Amino acid sequence: MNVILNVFTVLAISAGAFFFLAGTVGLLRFPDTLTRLHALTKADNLGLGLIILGLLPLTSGPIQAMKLIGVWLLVQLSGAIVMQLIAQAIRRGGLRE
Amino acid sequence: MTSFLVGIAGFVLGTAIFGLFGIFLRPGGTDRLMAAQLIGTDSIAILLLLSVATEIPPIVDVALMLALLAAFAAVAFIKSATSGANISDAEEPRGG
Amino acid sequence: MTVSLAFDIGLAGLILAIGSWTVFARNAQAAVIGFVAYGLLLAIMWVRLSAVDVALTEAAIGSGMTGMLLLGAVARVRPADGHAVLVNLPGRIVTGLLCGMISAGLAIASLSPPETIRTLAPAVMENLSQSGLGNPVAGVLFVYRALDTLLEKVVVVLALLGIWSLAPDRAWGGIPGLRIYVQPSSTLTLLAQVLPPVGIVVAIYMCWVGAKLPGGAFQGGAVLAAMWLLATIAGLQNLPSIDQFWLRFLLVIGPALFLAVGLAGFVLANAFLAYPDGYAKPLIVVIEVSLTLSIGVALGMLGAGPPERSQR
Amino acid sequence: MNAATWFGLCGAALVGVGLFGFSTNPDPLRKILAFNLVGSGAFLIFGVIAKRGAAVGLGGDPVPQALVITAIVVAFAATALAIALLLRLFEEAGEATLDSNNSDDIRRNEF
Repeated sequence: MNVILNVFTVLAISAGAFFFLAGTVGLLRFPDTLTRLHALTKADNLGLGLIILGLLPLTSGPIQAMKLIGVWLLVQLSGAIVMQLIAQAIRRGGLRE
Repeated sequence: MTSFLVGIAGFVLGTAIFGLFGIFLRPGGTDRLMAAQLIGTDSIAILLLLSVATEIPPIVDVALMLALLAAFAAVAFIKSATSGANISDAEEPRGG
Repeated sequence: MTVSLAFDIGLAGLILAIGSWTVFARNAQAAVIGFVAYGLLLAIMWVRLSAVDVALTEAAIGSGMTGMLLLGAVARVRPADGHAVLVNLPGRIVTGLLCGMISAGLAIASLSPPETIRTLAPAVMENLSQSGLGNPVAGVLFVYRALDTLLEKVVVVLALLGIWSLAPDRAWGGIPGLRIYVQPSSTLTLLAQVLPPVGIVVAIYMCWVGAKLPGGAFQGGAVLAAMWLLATIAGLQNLPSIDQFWLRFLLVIGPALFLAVGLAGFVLANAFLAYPDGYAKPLIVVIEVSLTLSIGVALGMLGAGPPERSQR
Repeated sequence: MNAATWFGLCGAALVGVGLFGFSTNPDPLRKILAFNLVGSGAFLIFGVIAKRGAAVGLGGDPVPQALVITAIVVAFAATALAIALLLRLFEEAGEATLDSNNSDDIRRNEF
């Protein structure tokens, strides 16, 4: 059981790290701001989500695990809204330098 | 397992470095803000990994704090960058 | 072990690079965004230094609140880009050399630790049980160095008085003009409606948990202030004018209560800022709760700036 | 060299970089940033000293840690006051610089 959980953790966290890498590569390589924003959102939501999923079996107790999920939900919510705000600002003519 | 978790934290830090230097060399406030946002998410991931790796649960609280305050700073930035230099007395906040 | 050492070295390098960026960047806005990222990473470094309380403070105040203030100032002032390197090249070289010498001195000091390392940790742990607290940092803040903590609260209120006194005469007693004005935006309104309830819960949690785990009045207060300002930026509520009685009452209730308990210590425990036996913990909790409110209001008003509009 | 020493070196370098920025950049906003950099570098060195004092099951000496918390709050109060002064200066003078010469003089000097 322990081995299975460990394998699960390693897989999920590695996948999460991969999404962080993908998000960064997208941020650097994509041609315009909106597509870069899209790449960044992946890192925010999926990467962090997978890492937290992988960490869940290792936490010290259910309260700690719920806190981790709470952090993820908070990042999801604020990340999504902030991205939306950035996109709106770009559509209205871009952020000033 | 501890080395693995710290190693992944280092990997995430590496992607942050990679992203930052690519972004900061580019002109454009939007890209820079996105880079800061990326650093925010990366920092949260790193803190959570470190919390489990070092078995210090209160570190999760630091991640929670970052999640709250990073969103706040991002909103402040977007608003300061979009409301323009022509902030005049005529422009009142809504409901004010 | 080596993995974590490599992590720490990478972290130190990144922090130094971003720190240098905030100084050498040509564009002021870029420098400020760099500073926000710098604060986030500094919080990780404090965690690596086993100082979770400091990491919480840095995350809340060093990154979030300072970042918001600086971004507001950049939007308002807009200095011309990179125009002025007013110190000529020889001057810069000499300055660089002198600063390098200061750095080298500090580096040597941190490379050569003293032979007998002094620490007050055992003394703190020995006396912590008397206070009934479980968090040694809170113990130091409220018992051992209570005078520092009290004075720091006074400094925050004094800084606020200084900012208020910058108001033009016609606006005195008026409403602080938060620098960031917005058009109504449903997305931002949603964030400002959803985030503050979460933030208030986190603030209460921080204040409550501070007695036995990292956290406390500062961190809780900073979250409260940030949520207050967020709701204001989104236009959901207006800031009060600075002559409101309740505002001033909340500002001073924390330091005043702290001072009153401290003075009562003369009578009840034979020393200033001493707590009577057995009552230390309840007194500290009452002080912390009132301080959280005061700090929240004070930091929020610090972030909002001097009054700009007079009351109608 | 352990991790704390590396952080100490980082703090020492930050103090130097911050001081350089503080004394060479005439833009007051950048001076405020640099001032914060010097402060955080000094706090870091303090944190390293606290880390060295780890004993009796604590990760670090809590006394310097508590002092750093106080210092961060005071530094924030100072920064807020400095920014308010800067904005007021900008309102009154229409520009925000601490340079008493104008840029033409400087060019002549450099020549």
